[in-house]
Amino acid sequence: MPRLIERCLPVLAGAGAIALGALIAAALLRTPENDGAMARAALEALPDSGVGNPVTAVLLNFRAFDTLLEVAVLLLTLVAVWALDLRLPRTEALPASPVFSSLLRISGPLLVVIAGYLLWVGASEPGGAFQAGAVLAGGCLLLRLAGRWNPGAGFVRWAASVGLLVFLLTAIAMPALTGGLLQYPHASAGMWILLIETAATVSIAAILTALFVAREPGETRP
Amino acid sequence: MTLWWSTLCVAAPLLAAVLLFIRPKWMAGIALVAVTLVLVGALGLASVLHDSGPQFIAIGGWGAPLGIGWRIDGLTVTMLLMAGIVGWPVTLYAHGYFGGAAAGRHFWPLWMLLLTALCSLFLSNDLFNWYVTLELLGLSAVALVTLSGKKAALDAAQRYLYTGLVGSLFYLMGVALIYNDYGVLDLAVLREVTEPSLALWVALGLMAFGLLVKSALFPLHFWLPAAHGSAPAPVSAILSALVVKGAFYILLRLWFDLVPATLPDAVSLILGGLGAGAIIWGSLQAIRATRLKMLVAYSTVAQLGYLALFFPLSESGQWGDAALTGLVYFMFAHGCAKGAMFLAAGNLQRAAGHDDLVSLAPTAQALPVSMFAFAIGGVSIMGLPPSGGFIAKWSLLNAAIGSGGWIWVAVMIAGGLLSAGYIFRVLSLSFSESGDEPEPGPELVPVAKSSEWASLLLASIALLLGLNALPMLDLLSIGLPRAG
Amino acid sequence: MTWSAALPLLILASSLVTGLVIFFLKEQSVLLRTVLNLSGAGVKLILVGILMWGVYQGQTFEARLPLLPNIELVLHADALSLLFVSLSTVLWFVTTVYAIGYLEHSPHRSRFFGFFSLCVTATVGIALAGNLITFLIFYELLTLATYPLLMHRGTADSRRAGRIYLTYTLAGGALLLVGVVWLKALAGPLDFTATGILAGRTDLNPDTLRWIFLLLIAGFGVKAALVPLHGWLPISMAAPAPVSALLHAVAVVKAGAFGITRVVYDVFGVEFAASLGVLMPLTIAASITIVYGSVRALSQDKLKPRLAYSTISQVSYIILGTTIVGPVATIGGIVHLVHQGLMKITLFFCAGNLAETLGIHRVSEMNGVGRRLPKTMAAFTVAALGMIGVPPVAGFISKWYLGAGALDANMPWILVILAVSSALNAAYFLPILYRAWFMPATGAWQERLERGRFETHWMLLMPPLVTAALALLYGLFANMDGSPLAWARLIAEREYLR
Amino acid sequence: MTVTDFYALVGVALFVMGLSALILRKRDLQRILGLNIMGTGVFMVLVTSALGQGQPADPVPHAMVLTGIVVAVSATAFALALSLARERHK
Repeated sequence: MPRLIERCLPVLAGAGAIALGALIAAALLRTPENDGAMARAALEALPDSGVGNPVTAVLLNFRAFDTLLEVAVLLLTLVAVWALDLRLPRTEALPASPVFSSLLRISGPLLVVIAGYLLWVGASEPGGAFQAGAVLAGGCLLLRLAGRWNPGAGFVRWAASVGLLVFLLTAIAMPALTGGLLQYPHASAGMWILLIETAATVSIAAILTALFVAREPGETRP
Repeated sequence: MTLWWSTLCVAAPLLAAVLLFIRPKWMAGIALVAVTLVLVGALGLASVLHDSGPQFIAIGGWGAPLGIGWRIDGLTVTMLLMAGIVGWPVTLYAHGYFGGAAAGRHFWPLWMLLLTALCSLFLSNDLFNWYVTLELLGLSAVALVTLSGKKAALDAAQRYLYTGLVGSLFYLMGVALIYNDYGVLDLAVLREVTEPSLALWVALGLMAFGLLVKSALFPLHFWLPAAHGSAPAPVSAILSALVVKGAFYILLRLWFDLVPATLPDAVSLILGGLGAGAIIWGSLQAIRATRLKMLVAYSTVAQLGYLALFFPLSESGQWGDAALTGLVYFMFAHGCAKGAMFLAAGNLQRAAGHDDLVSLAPTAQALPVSMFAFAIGGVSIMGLPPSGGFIAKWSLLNAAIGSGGWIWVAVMIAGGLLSAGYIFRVLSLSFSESGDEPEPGPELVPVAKSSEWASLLLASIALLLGLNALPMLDLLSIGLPRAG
Repeated sequence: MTWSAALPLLILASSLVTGLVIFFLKEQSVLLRTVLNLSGAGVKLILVGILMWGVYQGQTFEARLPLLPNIELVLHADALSLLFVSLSTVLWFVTTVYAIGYLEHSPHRSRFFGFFSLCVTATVGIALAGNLITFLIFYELLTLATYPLLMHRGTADSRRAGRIYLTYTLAGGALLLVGVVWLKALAGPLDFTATGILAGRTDLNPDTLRWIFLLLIAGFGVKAALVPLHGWLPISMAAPAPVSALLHAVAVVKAGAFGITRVVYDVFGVEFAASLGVLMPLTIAASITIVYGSVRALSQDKLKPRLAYSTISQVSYIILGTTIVGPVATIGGIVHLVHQGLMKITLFFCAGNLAETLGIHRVSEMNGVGRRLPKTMAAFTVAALGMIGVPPVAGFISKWYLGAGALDANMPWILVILAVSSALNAAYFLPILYRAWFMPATGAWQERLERGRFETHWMLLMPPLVTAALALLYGLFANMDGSPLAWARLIAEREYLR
Repeated sequence: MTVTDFYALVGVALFVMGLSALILRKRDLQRILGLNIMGTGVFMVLVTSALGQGQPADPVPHAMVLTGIVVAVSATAFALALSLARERHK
């Protein structure tokens, strides 16, 4: 009997999947798209948002609470991975070759600059904290793999959490300034957003790097 | 004040999480403060609602449709209170349970993040924000399950993770359909604009499926027993008492605000049927269980069935309110009772080093306080007076009988008796032909007094809920949602 | 909170608090526990005394606590509840004394006495319950509180007893719950009233009411051990003697019988119930139970099971009296609530003494035991004669009124039932008395002839003497003010007062 | 059938493909990939709704997708670590 199920499962699953897909597709095609009221609202509010890039405005102003929780998810993942206590072999430094070291000498600073640019441009053009953080993380990994840089536990913890910390403190400081949760003062909205994004960039870079290493720093167990 | 109280509920645990991440040494102290603050915030909100009715908060000052809105009515605050009231003893317990153990270092930030997710889920009223909270909730829950580090726990955690992610993705697909159709995410706005259409039905179907998977309604419960049964005791308590309720809460909100009145009765009947299946099947599995924690976990499967009974009952016109009362009271009472049972079970397991029912009798007699806590929790689970469970059962029965739903009456009665079947299986452990002195048995690992009393405290709350239901019902009735 | 509201609550608290405190006492602190037990029982006794005096003066005592929207926990002292309250309080006091003596040196005493107190709290709550919901709550609490007492010894037998007891009582409780909720959904608040809530409610569908009546009676019938719901009672003999005494005379079976009385008189109203035609079947069931119990008792050689079946039979006298329309029968039924309690608890105390002092468990071992335990057996004799219905012991009064009531309601066949069961009672009690007094002592117990100042531990000896004496007094001075008979008359008048 | 619809349909197709992979495949890696494909499908459907009748494009779906991607990345990282941890116990 189980063998029979084994046989039938693919067929059933396939059929079910196709049926489900057809249903969703039908639902999608049979209905007109929305009238774009949300888009208009977003664009009308854009001037007050403190940034020029509508997506950034949504991420860090209109729906900033989503993003706050999203940063929390990143931090959570790091704790979760550390908790798994994967005893991966230490990533030992790559053999120092002239090519590699010169690559480092050029790319290291370059990556930092690019990250900074992405972060800055995010206010008006596509870009922003996550992209910047990802690039920065690349740089950090290069340095780690080269064995040039092995930050201490305290540093990693602070770097990984500063984004969430700043974001949260900003959020709960705002009611004092404007009387609204996560509601920035009109004049300085852009400044606040930049502050949050900078901190977030650092944390994202730190977390991605730490996820790659997957070993809790300053861990004392054998 | 509303703003401050509600912010407190989310910010306190989140800040605690960050601090505990930066300085693991600070440990429980901060967590306990944070949970207390959540409780304070919830109580503050309760008083605000009492004076000035339901509240709305536009985060970022944008308001619907552009911004995310918090909606704070009786239901919200009741759930927040549940989180705080269950969370407090659990935190106290975990302090004794993990002590300085390495696992504790990770437990505290994870638990605080979970609490954050839960509180923002209860406050939120926005389809996509709910998705983010669901993920935060789900991932932290899975991570907590892995803390015991055993193979079984890891396997259970993986299954839990995959199922949870599939659930969220189904939910998100539903959200995508709705957004594609209406371009709105705020539930209050959607309530006004939606009208029955294929897209809406499919979207609701996808969301409901995803949420039912997450709230483990039979037969989608397959992931639950292993996960709840193999997690560390305080985690099991959190999962059974709070986490499953999170997804169900969203389902409830959708049911009230998004499901059109033209919903065919068949649907609610099917949901009720699944509930009935859960009650019977879960109870039978619990009766057959060989390990204490698995028994309690299957009991959760069964109890979640009662939640689904709400759907057919709420259709029954004038009795709908009684059904909702019963439902919410049930969630609350089950939270306390089941939490207490898991904590007590954890004490036994910790003391004996195992939780095989056959050889647990000496341990049970060595830990009377924990057994007492388990017993009180059990009374509430069985729906016997005096307990919150009894109030809940009374209200649900009232709705069922009033609306002539005799099938549901039969199911509830059967469920009550079956639950007695497995609960007294455990309680009878306290009575064995011990000699003149309680027999020493195998030498037991000492259990922290705080852990024993924490379980009793939580159980007593389940008991106290049964003494006077009016305060909570008054709170619940503020902005009482009605089926669409 | 006014005094009239506080007093019923205090009466509950006096044993509830004691119980909760005792739970957390160390096993060794015997003295403290004993003091607590006795003072708790004593305080309750005094409070009930005050209560009775107050009611006698025409005061009303009522406490109302909100529970759910338009559902209240009501504790109310009316004549009927007072009868049961006073009975359970008095008998609790003596049983406490007995239990302390009986359980010396046995393990888990804190647990035992904790639940013991909870058990009585529940019983008193049942007695004072002012509406069906309150009644139901304490009724279920009683189930929960008696379970640990049954299981106390933890032997295979008692575990089995506990399991079966739960199966019966929880199922019964479930039926009761459905009945109560249903009735609440139909008829609103269910406060007991002397002539019945439903009396004259023509708006309700009689068939529905019949169903509800069936549910309620089935729910109570389990604890009242109404055949065929009696299965748990003989098995529960595995419990320690004081527990059996409490179960049979005061707490469990009485709660069932009392519940039936409440349903018939104060919920439906006896005439209305009769008009629904639901009483006759109950009468018949009671009659069957009476005869069946006695017949089964005959064939028991073990003493306690014989007493158990006797209980099954005797308790149905109460139900019989309840279901016969007419004040005289009512008096008979209600007064038997008290008389049976006194006599049966005496018998169990004595059985306990025999087992404890001489290790006697079977009737066949009792030859000549009267010479070894004269006082105990004297008490036993009085109670046994009372059960048979020999004047002047109280049991005679009950049967007399039952018979007369049956004639009033012209149901002469009831007399036959009474005659038969009395004959059977005699048939299973007299041999015991004969063996005890007139046959030469044989049996293993003679080696255990160590005598103290008393024939056995004084805490085991006093209780049966007291209860036997009461049974005798209530028979002799039945017409005295404040006697159970007087109370029963009062209740009957209120019930039939139109 | 506009190009938007086409994207949407591809999204749905990815969703169900990922789902069936998750059900049918046994190896952790394949299942995790399945989950990611499912996610991608949803994101595509979501992002197509940005091109409603109201031009220009609606930024909100973009933001939602970005958030979704970050969550998906986190979940994937955790899932991979978890399966590694299980390997270690074998």
